Amino acid sequence: MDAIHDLGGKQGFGTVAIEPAEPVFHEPWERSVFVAVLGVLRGGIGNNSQFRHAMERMDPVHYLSGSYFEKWMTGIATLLAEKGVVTQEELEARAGGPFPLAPNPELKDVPDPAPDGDTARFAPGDAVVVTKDRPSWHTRCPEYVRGRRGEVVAVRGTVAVPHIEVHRNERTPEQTYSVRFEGSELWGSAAEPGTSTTVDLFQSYLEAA
Amino acid sequence: MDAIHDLGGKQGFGTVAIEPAEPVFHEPWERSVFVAVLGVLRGGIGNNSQFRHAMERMDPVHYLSGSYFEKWMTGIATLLAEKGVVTQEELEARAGGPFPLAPNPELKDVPDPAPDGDTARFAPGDAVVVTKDRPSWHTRCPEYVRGRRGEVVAVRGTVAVPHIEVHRNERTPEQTYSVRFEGSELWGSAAEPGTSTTVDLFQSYLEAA
Amino acid sequence: MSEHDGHGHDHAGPAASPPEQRAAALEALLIEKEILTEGFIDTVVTTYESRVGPMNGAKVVAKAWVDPEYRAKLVEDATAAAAELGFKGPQGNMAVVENTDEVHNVVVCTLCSCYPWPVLGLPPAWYKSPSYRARMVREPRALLAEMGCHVPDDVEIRVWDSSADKRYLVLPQPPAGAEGKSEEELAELVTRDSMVGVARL
Amino acid sequence: MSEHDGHGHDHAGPAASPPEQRAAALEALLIEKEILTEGFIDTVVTTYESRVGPMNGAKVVAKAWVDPEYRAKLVEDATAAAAELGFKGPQGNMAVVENTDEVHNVVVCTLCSCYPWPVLGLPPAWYKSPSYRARMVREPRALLAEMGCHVPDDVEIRVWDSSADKRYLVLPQPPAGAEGKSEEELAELVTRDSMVGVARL
Repeated sequence: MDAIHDLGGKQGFGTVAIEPAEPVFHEPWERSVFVAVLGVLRGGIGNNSQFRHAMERMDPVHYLSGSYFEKWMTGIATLLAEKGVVTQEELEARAGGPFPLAPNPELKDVPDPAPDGDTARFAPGDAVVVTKDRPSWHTRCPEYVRGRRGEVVAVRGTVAVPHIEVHRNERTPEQTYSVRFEGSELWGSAAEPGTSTTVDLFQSYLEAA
Repeated sequence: MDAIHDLGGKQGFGTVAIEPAEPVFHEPWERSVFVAVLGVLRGGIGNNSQFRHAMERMDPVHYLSGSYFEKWMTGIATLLAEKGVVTQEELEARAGGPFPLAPNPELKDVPDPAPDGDTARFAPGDAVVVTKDRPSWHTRCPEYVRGRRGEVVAVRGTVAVPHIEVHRNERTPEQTYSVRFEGSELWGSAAEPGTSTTVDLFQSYLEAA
Repeated sequence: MSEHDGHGHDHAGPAASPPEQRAAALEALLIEKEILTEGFIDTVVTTYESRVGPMNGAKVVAKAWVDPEYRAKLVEDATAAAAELGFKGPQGNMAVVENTDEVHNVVVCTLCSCYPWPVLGLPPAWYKSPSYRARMVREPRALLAEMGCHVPDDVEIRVWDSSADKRYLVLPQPPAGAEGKSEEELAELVTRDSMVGVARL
Repeated sequence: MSEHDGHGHDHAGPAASPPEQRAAALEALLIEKEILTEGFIDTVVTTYESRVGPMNGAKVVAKAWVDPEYRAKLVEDATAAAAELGFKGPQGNMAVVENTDEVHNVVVCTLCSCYPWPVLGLPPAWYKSPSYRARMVREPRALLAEMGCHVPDDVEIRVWDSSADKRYLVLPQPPAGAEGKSEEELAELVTRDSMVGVARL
């Protein structure tokens, strides 16, 4: 999904604000949200990919202006409502006011997992190109590497394919790789010299270069 | 610049709200802003590309949450302040409160115009690929076509190169083209059948395919 | 703003005084500095509130429907053809794209909100919304249907993203029952939305 | 919200009651539905407020500095090597990347905020900010310098975007004056920022 969460390389966000001696939680409500997320995911009501995808579907202004725990709260409540554990009405009645959730647009044609995904097709040193695909469904392939050429630097083992985990609630293992991209390949003439970014990508995001 | 304004293909924005029988201006202040922009640009204080670039540099939340005329007001005031015509202090004193302007990050290595830009290198029917470059400076090349293959469908004549107009305040003519991209080339498996997008691109954004 | 403001917002955008106060400040300073004059303000307001708008484009379209020679000129050089009817000005380097039985055209500006002012006036809010700008290039068929414009599956959709200097006007197909009507009567049938490509007549 | 609300905002995000009220509602409903228990709440809070944090990663790093065999194991299988010291749990499929005289490593998660919880605890707000996530991949040298971490021009910067299941820990180089210090003394010198890669010791 090409949503607002895909921030790599975007400009205009200004300086990174740093808070010295920051506590783990700034407010008691952040602690409650953290515990709620861990409890819900441990309970098997939804999986971590579905939780992530719920946050990605948030209204873009809500996503960008909300803190990390604001996003977590919205994401986990969305997941609970979609799984039928709570209703938005229950949440709002208890909260005494609006409790915004992420919308859930209908998706067509979510593809099957690639065959033989658990068999590694690439090895360190291999040149690969990332698919140019821009899926409307959940993906962990960031826009800034799509269509770009890199080198496999490590095989990272099998992980459940994210879009299958989200949209079918099934775990299908697929090989993942660390793929290194030179700065110039990603940013062209704007790249800083002597820099690269290594991104962890699923096998089905990659083609031999 | 890969800023928040580059919205083509982004997801999560929901339905398009339509207001029946919409007036040209909803509030008198919108009329004032419109007149101000036309007056400033006519007066040669800045050019249209600089005005656009000022809006692109706005804080992302301000950009997304602000209406069209909010962006125009911020953009033209930013341009006036950067040209030394007014100061932010003057604006805020008159407004009786904060008057946010767009920040202006330092840019390194803005490239020269391409040589012979006014000589057309492509003709209708030519296959082209858009540069993968992701410039940090002003560009009119949207992210969603970068690195993608299309076909020239029209030669549109010379236009001042946008990044030169913005960053050097000079007008260097360069050929522009309408380039058609099949939906499947842009969005892959998520594309709607029987759709294409034609984008107007400067010659220096294109390579022969 | 820091993350612990207690409202769950670590970045709600910059503080701003009400837009009417900021706009008044801007206008007053520009008048003082003689960048704006009362005469210029009146001309601009009259022009864009009364003289330019979709009624101009409708005249262009109706003439193209009844006059094959004008239609050919319009397709060849829309800027000159519109100027013949008196329609020219800023954002007026124009091109016309023709709808046919096989092709439906629709216009967007993903990077800002470019629009052919001399023939359509200033764009409506929906044309300038992030949602329209984001979605029209990725899912034109779905978005058009949502906007009430059902393009048959066997009709190709061509989206035009006006990212350089050309501004696009869609030449819609005449509606059923257009035969025998005068140019003036036909102009009454042409809507703004049909000339942007988000409606069919 | 429509464009003519008079505040220049046509889309300010959805209305929301204060986060403390929403969080309390969520927690209460989950307790009622027996998804959360008091015991679980206490365990999680104690774990993440007291037991996991950068002091864990510091022990891993200090041990790797003094014990070449442990270092080799850590580089080969960071998850197992950290578990040897008792550090494991959610977000704990880990890899270590070694800084050298020629290479500086730094970690980011552009798509969300993945972070190696068992060795670093929960991430600080800056790590989760749109600005860090957006900028670290495009301009690592400039952003690191802004954050006070000046990487010499002849040192290569490798950014790691943790977009799948691995969570990355940077193994910093020991600071000047580390020679002869005990493992415990060395652990005191290791900062969180050096293990994310936004500082050098």
